[in-house]
Amino acid sequence: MILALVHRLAGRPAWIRWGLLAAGLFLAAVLPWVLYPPVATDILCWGLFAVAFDLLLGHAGLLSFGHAAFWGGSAYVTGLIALHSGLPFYAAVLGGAVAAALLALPIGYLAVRRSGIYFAMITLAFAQMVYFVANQWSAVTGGENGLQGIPRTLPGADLSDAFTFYYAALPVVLLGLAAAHRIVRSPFGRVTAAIRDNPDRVRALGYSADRYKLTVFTASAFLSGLAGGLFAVNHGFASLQEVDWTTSGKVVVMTVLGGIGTLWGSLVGAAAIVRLEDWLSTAGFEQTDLVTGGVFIVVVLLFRQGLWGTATHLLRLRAPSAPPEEPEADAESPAHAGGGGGRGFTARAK
Amino acid sequence: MLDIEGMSARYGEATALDGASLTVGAGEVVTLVGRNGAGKTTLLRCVMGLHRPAAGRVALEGRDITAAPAHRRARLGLGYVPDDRGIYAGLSVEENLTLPPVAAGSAWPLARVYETFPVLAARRRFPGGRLSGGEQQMLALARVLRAGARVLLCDEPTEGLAPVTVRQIGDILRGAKEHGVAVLLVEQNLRFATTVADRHYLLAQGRVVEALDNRDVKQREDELLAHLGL
Amino acid sequence: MTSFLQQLFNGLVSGSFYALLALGLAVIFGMLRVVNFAHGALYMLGAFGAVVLGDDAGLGFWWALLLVPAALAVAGMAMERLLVQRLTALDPLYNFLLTFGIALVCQDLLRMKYGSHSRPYDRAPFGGTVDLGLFDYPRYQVFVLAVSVVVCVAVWLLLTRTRIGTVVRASTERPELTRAFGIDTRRWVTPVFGFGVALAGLAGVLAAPMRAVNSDMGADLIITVFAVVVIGGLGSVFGSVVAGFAIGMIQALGNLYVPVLSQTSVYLLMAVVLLVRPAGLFGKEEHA
Amino acid sequence: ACGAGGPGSGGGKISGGKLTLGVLTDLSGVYADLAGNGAVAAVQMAADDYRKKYGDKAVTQKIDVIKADHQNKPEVANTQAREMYERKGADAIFDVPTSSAALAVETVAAQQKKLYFNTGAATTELAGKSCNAYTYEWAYDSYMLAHGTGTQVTQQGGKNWYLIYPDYAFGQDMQAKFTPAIEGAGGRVVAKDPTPFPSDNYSTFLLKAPTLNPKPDVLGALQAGGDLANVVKQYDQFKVKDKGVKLAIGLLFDSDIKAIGADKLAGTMFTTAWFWNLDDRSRAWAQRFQKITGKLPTFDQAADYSAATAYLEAVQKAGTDKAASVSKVLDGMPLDDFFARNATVRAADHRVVHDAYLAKVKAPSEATQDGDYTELVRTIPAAQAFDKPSPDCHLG
Amino acid sequence: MEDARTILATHNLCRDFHGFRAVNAVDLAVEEGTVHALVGPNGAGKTTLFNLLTGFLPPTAGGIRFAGTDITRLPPERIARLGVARSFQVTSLFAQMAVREHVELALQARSREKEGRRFWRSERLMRRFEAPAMDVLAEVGLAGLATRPAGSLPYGQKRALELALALALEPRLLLLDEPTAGMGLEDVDRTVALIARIRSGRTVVMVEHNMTVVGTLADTVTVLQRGEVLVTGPYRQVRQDPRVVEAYLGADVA
Ligand SMILES: Nc1ncnc2c1ncn2[C@@H]1O[C@H](COP(=O)(O)OP(=O)(O)OP(=O)(O)O)[C@@H](O)[C@H]1O
Ligand SMILES: Nc1ncnc2c1ncn2[C@@H]1O[C@H](COP(=O)(O)OP(=O)(O)OP(=O)(O)O)[C@@H](O)[C@H]1O
Ligand SMILES: CC(C)C[C@H](N)C(=O)O
Ligand SMILES: [Mg+2]
Ligand SMILES: [Mg+2]
Repeated sequence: MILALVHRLAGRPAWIRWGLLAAGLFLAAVLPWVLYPPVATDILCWGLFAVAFDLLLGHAGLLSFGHAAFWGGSAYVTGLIALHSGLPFYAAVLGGAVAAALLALPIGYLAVRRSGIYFAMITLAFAQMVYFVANQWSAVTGGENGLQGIPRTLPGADLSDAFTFYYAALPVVLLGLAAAHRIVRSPFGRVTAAIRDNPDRVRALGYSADRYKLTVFTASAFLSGLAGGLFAVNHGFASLQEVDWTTSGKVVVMTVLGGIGTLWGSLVGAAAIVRLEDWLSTAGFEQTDLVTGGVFIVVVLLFRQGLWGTATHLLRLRAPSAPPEEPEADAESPAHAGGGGGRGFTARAK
Repeated sequence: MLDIEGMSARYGEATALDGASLTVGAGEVVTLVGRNGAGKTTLLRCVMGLHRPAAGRVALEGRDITAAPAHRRARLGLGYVPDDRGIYAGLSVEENLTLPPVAAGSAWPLARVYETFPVLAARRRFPGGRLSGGEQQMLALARVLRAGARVLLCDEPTEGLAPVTVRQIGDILRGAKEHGVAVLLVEQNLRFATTVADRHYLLAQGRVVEALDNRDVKQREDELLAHLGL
Repeated sequence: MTSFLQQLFNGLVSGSFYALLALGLAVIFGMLRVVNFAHGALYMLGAFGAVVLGDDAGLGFWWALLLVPAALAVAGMAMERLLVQRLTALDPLYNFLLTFGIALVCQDLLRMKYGSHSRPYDRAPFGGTVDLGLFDYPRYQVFVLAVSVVVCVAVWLLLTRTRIGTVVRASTERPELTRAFGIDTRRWVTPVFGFGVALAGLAGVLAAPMRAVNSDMGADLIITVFAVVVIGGLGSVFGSVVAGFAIGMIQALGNLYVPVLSQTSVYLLMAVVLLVRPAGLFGKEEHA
Repeated sequence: ACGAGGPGSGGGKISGGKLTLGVLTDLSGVYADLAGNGAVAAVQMAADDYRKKYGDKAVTQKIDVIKADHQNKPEVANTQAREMYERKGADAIFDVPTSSAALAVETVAAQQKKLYFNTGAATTELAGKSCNAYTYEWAYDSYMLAHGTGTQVTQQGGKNWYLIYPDYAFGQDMQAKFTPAIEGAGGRVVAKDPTPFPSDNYSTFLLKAPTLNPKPDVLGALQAGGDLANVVKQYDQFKVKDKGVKLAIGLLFDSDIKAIGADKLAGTMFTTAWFWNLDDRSRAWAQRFQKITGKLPTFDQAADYSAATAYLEAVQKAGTDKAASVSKVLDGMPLDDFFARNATVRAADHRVVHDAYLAKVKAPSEATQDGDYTELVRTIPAAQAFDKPSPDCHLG
Repeated sequence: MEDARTILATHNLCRDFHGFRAVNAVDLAVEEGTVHALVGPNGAGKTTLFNLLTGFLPPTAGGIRFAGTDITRLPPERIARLGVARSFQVTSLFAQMAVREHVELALQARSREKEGRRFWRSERLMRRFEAPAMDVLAEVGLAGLATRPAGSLPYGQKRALELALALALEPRLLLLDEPTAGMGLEDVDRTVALIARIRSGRTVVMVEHNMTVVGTLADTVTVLQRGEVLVTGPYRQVRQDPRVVEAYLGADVA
């Protein structure tokens, strides 16, 4: 899965790719040693969420402003399953992700017919509805108070320690990331990338663009659901914040910061934001919005390629003699959106 | 009227124009011919102030405008028909027509525009983006006529037009010429070019390789076609 | 019956704010293709401006009504010149994100300086009620409605009866080409942005005497106003204003008859409208 | 002191050799003025006073006061509470001025087996259905507010009520307490409407109020913070008072009065757990507080001082900071400080019962100084002020 | 009109835009294996007719049959899968995608569209299309540019790629909207030769303003005017028709 790092840096000598893969896995393995474990787990959750989101924004060109509905919807369903069934938390999280995918079907069915700013607005509207349902249906969701005390059940293991839980959560996230990578690097991913650039053209080739968009939307919702469910279990808690539009905004920030369309950049963006927030709050700095907003402005104005894009750009400059063994890599759009200059996302406002 | 001297232009590291020089006199139609990618469009964009040349100068009626911003050049009497037609999809046909402020005495009144292009009159309230390809082409030309210009820069104004309409455009350009307007015309259609133009410049790899008058062109037609095709 | 009419009137008054804000958003979107996420924050700054002018400079409501929108217009123009303009050539979503960031920063800066508690504003120009025939209504609220209607009509006339609208739309669709037609685009676009921002400020000043003035007042409102603009048709000035008043009335009636739906109704309506008329009630579907 | 900070890990009986008091509060949101940094200052004062009082005899001289912002969001509170207990080694958490956040902290406290003293949140659930052995309820609750204001105003002739409450946990809870209180006092709730939360437009309800049949005598506004300011502003503009409908407010802090303007509220009745101008003892503490923070204290901040002091005294007595031992000292302990009068820490549900006050907003002309808003109408004795222990509460 | 050799037929086909009739009662019959040119003044409705035939616009009235199937209201992708491919008048490519990948995408669509939906498979699956894609590119003269992003191609080559995409679908019916517009002479000649080569075994309908091209390629010409069919017939006959001369060709083009 992190093999994808590899493809992302296509044109690098093989040892660099394997080195990066190894570095990534190593980092994932030692993260809770260097960071406060619950924060490390948060990075995993938000990272997967941001990757799922970038799958939609960067690779299908659809800016959803309502992804909180899937993250939060799954958080609630996961919480309810865990609270009431006593099943292992893996089952609860899976249940939550499936619920998110099911929720995505009707929403996606209606939303994918439009694109650009309209798509953003429709998804925002549906997410707001999910929010109000969660708020008003307090008998089930706990309303304002949220779902409290979600257990981390896993027969034969004591997960009460955040450190242990990190390693229990890690495989789920790695699987999710692998899935995202596979989707992007599949024949399907080629088609969605083409749809992003020019949907009518793709239809004229005989692909039903809407069905592809719906599939990628649902897949993105499923992965967001995995992330949201894990997050709920990690915190023992599911609240309205999870379905709030600011959560949708936050995942956008992460992806933009990481670099739209870079997939793994989202992971970096998520880690940076979670880390920054944690740092600010432990330092007692109260103006987190000021910082987030500032980061946003600076990134959008000056580093539209995001962290990942800028990094790969620099790397590329430093290794001028890229072996031309993989010729198509340079031209391939999804993989290189971040690396290839200051290109924006192609979601167009109609 | 229009003097271009030693114009060079680049896109990144690729050279598109390499020291091209030419002049267009008042009441003269001059065409610029050359293969795809020869730099014709780039030359017009440099003259219009839409692309910053790497070297060279442009003068309008003897006055150096090399440093002037595009809108100043327009006000001084340069009219432009871009190769992609430059239709505002969001504006209605009439808004498209009336957008450029009148710049010269040769401006056509709106009524005359509609008389000449009845198709546009019928669609005056339609968004420009809804017009057919050819209608857009007509609109682009009609627009500069409405604003009036002392020097017309036309980038392939007959592309995609029906033969009748191409002829009509020939008439229009000849009419403009009679009013003393200088026309710099980029054209792929050599036959059409000879029906309207007085002189021709052959552009290749960003350089003017030959300057010809109409008689030359007719005599050497086959040779030129071969050259253009090469 | 009276209570029903009263409700409708209530709706019109709250719709006045939706309409003014939606108008500003529509002007900015319609002309510049920028969905201004900071619009709510600017509205909030307008209200705060009135409070601060009152408390620190002792200036009354009428001064605020004059000075605050003017000051915000200047700020808006600076914002356009320094930030927004750099992104206009790119995908419009970038400006959406930029203004989102600006909104966060504005709110937090204000919170830093003034805290997040509501600030009292007691310089309302007139109190008391007027007899509207069937019922009495606060004079100030009637004034707000009147101002809103007048401003909306005036702006609409300005944009449809003059060249401004055409020129600015052209300038944003193809800035470079528009310059080639002899129009100095920056001289037009920047003031229009400033004007849209001033409308938000105007709404803010009008809100100060009747609503709680605090740093969150805009954030709460902006999402609803987005929905209003989408329902009316993104970029359709007429549609935004009509939808603003209509949503105000629908919500007022909703409050009374189906409180459960009072908050969802806007979004439900928006979803339905988008399905039936994807470009909004009065929007033109644009060419792809 | 990261990770398990259990007894013995720091050598003495005090874990890590020091006490850490966490103040989890709203540092940036709408309740920042009524709690916020003032709450932190109050807890710090308690720590300083304790050190001074016991000198060398203190179990430890090292007392850290740390703070964090929960932004009034339960999920932030949940994270921050965990962080405080686990990462920063807090022995007890104070304040938390939002019900949903407080419930979240309560859950974490039980998981971490550390103490939590709530002063800011109104819900009775904290000492009811959700109660646990680690959580104490120090200042007030919705029952107290309802039975003060609701009962008293009804008995004074405001028989018919129209209640409007914000449609979320706090408002619903308040509504659920006010209705029986009013009816118990012989009054009647003519109508009640949930209002959207948050909202800036209450005209619907204000216009409706005088037209109800029978016409209500009292409009019971159960909103808080910015919403409350909106209600009062518009109540004033719509001249609802002139139409014979008086205003009663469910929960009113000094900071609200300041935000709305005392003139708009003059004469309004409300119930409070304490106010600074109550008597000399209170004034003396308030002046010290003002010297430190530049502001006069709210009842929430006073309660924080009271709770922190009681906690430190209990640690001193127990000789350890182990939650169970401290709790044993606290349970059933009688209290009488400037805040908590005639008070007991009820062992059955960890509710602190104390005198409460029915009060009235002074007209600005009657005020003796800035910030003097409140006039005492009647003291509600501790026994009446709070409900009996809830049958739903089982301290585990 | 319709007989066994008719592969595409429209019946009373109409399309309105806000009260403006762009296509009016068009009855068109295209014979299998022929090149059928569609000409007419600008705005006559040619592109609109293409959009109707390929499902990009629903007709206001009338019907369309392709190879015996009613395709009147099918979505574009279904029509494409029945064997109808089109090129666009305005060049319509994927700017960041390599030239060869364009063709691979089309090849996949033709062979097993369902495969494209398998998001769990590796894209290595697409390697199979590499060689056939290169063959198609060679045919249109783009083999040397296989790895260039389409956005960086000069105009003429973009048009060639448009054509390659349509070809890769191996359609029974090929709809070409102004395939030579904006091309230099050399490219025009090459394109004409190309179309002449590929026409065997399939049917081509093309819109074209270049009469030389029409004359070289077309078996049948239909002239549209204001949305209606003015005349249909062999090129030689049509170009002499006085109505056509007046409406389209202009008086002295002889
Ligand atoms: N935006 C651009 N970026 C990079 N290169 C460009 C750009 N525009 C043009 N070029 C290159 O510059 C050269 C000259 O292009 P130009 O458009 O001026 O040619 P032209 O003669 O107008 O061709 P055509 O007949 O196709 O219109 C070409 O090689 C072209 O590929
Ligand atoms: N989506 C649309 N909305 C409104 N009018 C349209 C639309 N599409 C086309 N039209 C109108 O229908 C008429 C036919 O357009 P069409 O594009 O079919 O012409 P055409 O024959 O292809 O012309 P050209 O040779 O110039 O490409 C035109 O007048 C055009 O303005
Ligand atoms: C006004 C606040 C201090 C009360 C808070 N809203 C609660 O839920 O308890
Ligand atoms: Mg060109
Ligand atoms: Mg056409």
